[in-house]
Amino acid sequence: MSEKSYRDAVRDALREELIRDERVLILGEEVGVWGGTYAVTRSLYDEFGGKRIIDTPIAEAAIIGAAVGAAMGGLRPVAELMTINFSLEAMDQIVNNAAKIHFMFGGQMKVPLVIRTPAGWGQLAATHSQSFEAWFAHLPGLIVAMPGTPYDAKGMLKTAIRSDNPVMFIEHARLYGVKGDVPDGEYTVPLGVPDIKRAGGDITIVTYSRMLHVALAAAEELSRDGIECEIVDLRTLRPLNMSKVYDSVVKTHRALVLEEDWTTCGMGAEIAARIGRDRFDFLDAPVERLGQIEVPVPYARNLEALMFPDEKLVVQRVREMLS
Amino acid sequence: MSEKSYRDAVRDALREELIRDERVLILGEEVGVWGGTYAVTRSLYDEFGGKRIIDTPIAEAAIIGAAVGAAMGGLRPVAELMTINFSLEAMDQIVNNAAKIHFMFGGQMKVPLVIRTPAGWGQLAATHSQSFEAWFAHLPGLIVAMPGTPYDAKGMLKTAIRSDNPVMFIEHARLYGVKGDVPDGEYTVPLGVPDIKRAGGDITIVTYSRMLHVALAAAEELSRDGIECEIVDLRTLRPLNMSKVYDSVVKTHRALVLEEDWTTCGMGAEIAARIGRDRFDFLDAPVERLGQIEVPVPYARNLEALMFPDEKLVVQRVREMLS
Amino acid sequence: MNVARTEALDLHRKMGLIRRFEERAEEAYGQGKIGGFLHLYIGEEAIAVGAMAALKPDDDVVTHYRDHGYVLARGIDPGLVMAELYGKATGISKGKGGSMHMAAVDRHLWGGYAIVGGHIPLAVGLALANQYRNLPRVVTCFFGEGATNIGTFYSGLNMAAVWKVPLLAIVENNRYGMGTAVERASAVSDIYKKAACLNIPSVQIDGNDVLAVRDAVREMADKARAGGGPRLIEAKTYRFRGHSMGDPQRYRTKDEVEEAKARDPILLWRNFLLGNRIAEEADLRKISDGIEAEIETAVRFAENSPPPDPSELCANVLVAE
Amino acid sequence: MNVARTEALDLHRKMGLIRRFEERAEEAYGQGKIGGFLHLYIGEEAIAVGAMAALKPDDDVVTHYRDHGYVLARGIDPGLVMAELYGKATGISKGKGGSMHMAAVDRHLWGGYAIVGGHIPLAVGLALANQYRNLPRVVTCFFGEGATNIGTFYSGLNMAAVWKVPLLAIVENNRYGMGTAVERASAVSDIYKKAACLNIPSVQIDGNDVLAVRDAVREMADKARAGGGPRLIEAKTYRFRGHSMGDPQRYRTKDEVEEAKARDPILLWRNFLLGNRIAEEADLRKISDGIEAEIETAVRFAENSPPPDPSELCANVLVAE
Ligand SMILES: Cc1ncc(C[n+]2csc(CCOP(=O)(O)OP(=O)(O)O)c2C)c(N)n1
Ligand SMILES: Cc1ncc(C[n+]2csc(CCOP(=O)(O)OP(=O)(O)O)c2C)c(N)n1
Ligand SMILES: [Mg+2]
Ligand SMILES: [Mg+2]
Repeated sequence: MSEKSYRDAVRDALREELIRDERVLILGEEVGVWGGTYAVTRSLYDEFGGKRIIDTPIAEAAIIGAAVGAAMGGLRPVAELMTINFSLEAMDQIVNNAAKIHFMFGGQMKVPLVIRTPAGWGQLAATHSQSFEAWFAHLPGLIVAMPGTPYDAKGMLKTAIRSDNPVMFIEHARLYGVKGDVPDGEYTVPLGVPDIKRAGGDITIVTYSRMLHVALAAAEELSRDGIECEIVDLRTLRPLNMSKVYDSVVKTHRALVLEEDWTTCGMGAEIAARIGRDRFDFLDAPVERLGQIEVPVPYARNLEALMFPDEKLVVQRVREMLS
Repeated sequence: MSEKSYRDAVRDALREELIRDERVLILGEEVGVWGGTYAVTRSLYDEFGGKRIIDTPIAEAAIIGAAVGAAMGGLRPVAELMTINFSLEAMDQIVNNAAKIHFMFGGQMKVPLVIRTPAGWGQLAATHSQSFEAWFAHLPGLIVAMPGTPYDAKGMLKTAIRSDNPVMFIEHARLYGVKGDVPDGEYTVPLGVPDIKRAGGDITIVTYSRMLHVALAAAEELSRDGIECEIVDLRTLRPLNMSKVYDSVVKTHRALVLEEDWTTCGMGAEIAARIGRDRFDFLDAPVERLGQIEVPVPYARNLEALMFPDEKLVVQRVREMLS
Repeated sequence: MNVARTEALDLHRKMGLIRRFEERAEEAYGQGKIGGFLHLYIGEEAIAVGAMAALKPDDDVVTHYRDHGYVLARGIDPGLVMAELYGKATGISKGKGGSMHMAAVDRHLWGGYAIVGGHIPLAVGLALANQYRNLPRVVTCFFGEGATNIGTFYSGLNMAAVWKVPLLAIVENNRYGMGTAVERASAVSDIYKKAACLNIPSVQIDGNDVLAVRDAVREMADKARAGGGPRLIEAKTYRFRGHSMGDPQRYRTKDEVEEAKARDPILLWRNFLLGNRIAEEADLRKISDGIEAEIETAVRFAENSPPPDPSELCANVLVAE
Repeated sequence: MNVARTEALDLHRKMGLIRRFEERAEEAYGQGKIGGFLHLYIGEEAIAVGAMAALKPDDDVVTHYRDHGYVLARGIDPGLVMAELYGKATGISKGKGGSMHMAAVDRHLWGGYAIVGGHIPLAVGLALANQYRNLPRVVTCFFGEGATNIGTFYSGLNMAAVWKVPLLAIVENNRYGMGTAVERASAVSDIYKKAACLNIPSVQIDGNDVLAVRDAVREMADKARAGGGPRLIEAKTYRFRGHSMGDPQRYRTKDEVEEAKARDPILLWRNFLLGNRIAEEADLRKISDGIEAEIETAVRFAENSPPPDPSELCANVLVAE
């Protein structure tokens, strides 16, 4: 075990897979010479050269399309979208090609593709602060991973690269510096399996990615008052495995979903709807959701600070739910 | 009052607004000389000429971007996307420009734009049978209309064209031939106001667009057995006005949401989550959802027929919910 | 004459097969046995047939939705193609794809794609894979002139040119994208000229002359294969039928269509064969008869095949692992 | 010499103002008073200043995110711009937009846009509106050479060319898109040549020569205004700073940057003014002093302005109606 940043954990996964499998290559804007705008791919270009680490023009539709084609053609591309915002440029390629080609031709081809991209914000204003995981989770044919810790990030990315399916692998710009324990040797973490990140009997908090850390901090604070939160980290948003959520709700009878995306038709809606249907009789209170305020993200720091649920808000909401 | 098809009702709205306001223009692929691939704009090119009815190259990003720019510049464009599937090509323009420009520059500009586009299917296979209303409903800054009847289509489209906001106006290829009563004179239907399409006390069915008709047919059948469904037609998906849904649930204690999109993170999830939270104590049973099977749409007729909820399935589900 | 008799007759047979196949498909569509969109290639057969004659069997092919011709030109059993149109389990894409989505990966046919221009980056990626794996395969990508106005035409081919991948783009300029004439949609209507701003060598050819197509494709494919980077061919042609079924065709006159038919590629080739004494009427009749029989068999196969099993609906969404 | 003394000095003042404004912004960024991205225009000032000198006050302008220069060159109070960077209520976009989103619609500045190439179709639409309304206004759209590889550059300008709308595209070729040199991303590195496949007349100019920019923009804008359809100018320049704050600049050498600085547009113009006796050192010093004072006022204004009221968060999402 060593302590590693999320950034380094992702890079290690990439590096190990590049070494392990000749068919793995990385392509995207500034992934090579620059070393990745968030420094995730730093040094890989020097180590593996321009054949394996490919800088592309600014043309996301072409990047993802070419990555899908390369995957069909026998490679295992890891395409980077500089931020998840730019996935909008490549939406047709993601939705209609990456996610459907296996099905549409009756299983003749597969698309072993990973699209890595960070969500995030930080005074980047309306077009550069988005978080579209709910959109991707809506789509059959895609796997959507959104790990919250360095351990999960590395282990899940390795699984994603080895998968024969297209994986939307969503990182988070504000997690890259976050540290955590990562095993020194080879390991993988399966896709499609949530993880209990904290056990507790009073309320279930369902969350993922950066919001996991907000939840953990809130739980710590609430624990001082004797309120014990159970935190279920979804890790994979599609396919969505609800069993741990259900087990937890059966125990706590209360659930709060914490997400960073806009809430309408979001992950929280889906989880609340599923709990409401499948564990209807176990709920002592309505399932609550906390997410981004439903406006475009403003630039001004003070306004932006109001956009996303923070520890304080979570603590307050949990207290309300328990009172 | 006269009986009109949905197609004719939409065309009448366009025609009347073209006459009423010089700033209104239509642009899109095949809207002019061809008369619209679904014949919605038929004859408008002959009547209004190429300045008002503009055929475009196949370039959806440029179409929607140009329409946003034209709206900023003082016109009231109605841009047609030939089908909602092609909105994927223009997603950046819709999400980042149409929906955000008013906010992002502090209210300096407005974008009085209507994007008309049909959802629908009919052996068109995976890339041409989609229905992305849940995605659009997710976005602050957009109004999302999805009328189910000729009356609503005409009245809401006129309101949309007169609105200073960007409106995603989603029609349905399989509704164009459906007929209904439409007033002969001028009228409008407000955006953001659901409508009770059938009153009943046993169960609430929340739906919109083509599924409204499936719901109505199922309700008719159930009524023969004495089961009375109340059908709430959302009509506008964003902003989502829940008051009629809530009133109905308070009366019936049971709700089923019927949608044509994939269900995960869909409208049904949102509605179920809201009912579950805001009318928790009134529910006698879990809120149920019926929507598209979560796979890409196949071509083969027999498989496609399994994809979408039909009258029979709705009847069956309602019976289960009441037993 | 740079064509051997067997090849000359085979070119004739393939063009005729595509023509008759589609005429039968049109019929079946009218009878409600085929659904959805059906984009006929009638009038443009020389392009697919000429191109496939030039390409090697393991050269990769990616196409747009007007795709029956490519598959038949590569020699795929017409029964599989017809069964796909019928939405049968025995179809080339198991009945899941339909008219617009014909693939046969074992024959290096990577599929027809229905989003205009959306398949061009896929072709670039396939070519990248070939380059990466040092395979001497060219990827040929077919699309219409209307597709040259969408972003991915440009961004995809730019990428191909920067990376110098072995790609051959074949633009079928049939003068219309649905109902929009090329001059009404494209600032440059000689499509081959568009390649200049991508630094891609290009030529314009008569797409109704099967030999001209074969020769241009061979030359350009060889250059791309040799590491010269992508190439583009504009093949000028004309679509005799509507864009798809149910096209009111208000955008062109009957006269225009009739005039174009004077240059029917099958007619031109027939005249060439007869004029150069490569074949006699009787030879051609024999070929026609063979085609009729083959199509009959294909239709029967499609008719008699079962629809996909309902379990197929949820198969192939993700690769099981 | 085709420049009057007052104009010559004004060009000098404006370039200097942008330079000093951005140096101060950089400082404030270092102090944490400005957040997010901050893309400096340092080294490229002659383009914005030359262009704005040529355009009429009611000509429309749409720009990319590296946009402080355009706004200042049009004569917007630097206080409003600095307040925007500070995220203050008094900012040009009420603090909601920040560095990348500067608009002043009353001055026909339709905004800076942060999605590469995404604003090009907007400019086409604005130009369509002007054409539709018979307004004699040109829309000028600024973007970098890196943006010429994305689809909307091509599909947007094709549309503009087909419709012959009054649009002037100005490509600032500063040799890099972030860290990617133009030759590594673009099959054609003389960007003006890309206009040929759009049938758009174009020129390549020295973007560090403010007079060359002014003259080219005037000529091209007039032609577009007169109904000749869109025009494109490639202005060659160089970015002296990193792409945004925190750019490790591994993609170029210090020598390269220093060499480029020999052609600093402000230096060139200064030499021109002195060499041609249009101004003396003392005149220029007076201008510099004026700039310092103006920037000081701007910074003070920004510092002393209040942040947006929390109620602003939910304002302007939809137009109330
Ligand atoms: C992105 C996208 N926009 C619109 C369509 C609808 N559409 C299908 S084919 C077509 C015309 C294409 O014309 P062209 O590329 O010339 O090919 P042709 O049909 O003439 O062979 C259009 C507009 C589509 N399939 N995809
Ligand atoms: C669609 C999209 N992709 C990627 C980015 C990230 N990005 C911001 S600026 C930039 C480089 C643009 O280069 P260029 O057009 O040459 O303009 P310059 O910055 O040199 O002025 C990139 C890749 C973006 N903003 N939008
Ligand atoms: Mg065509
Ligand atoms: Mg640049």
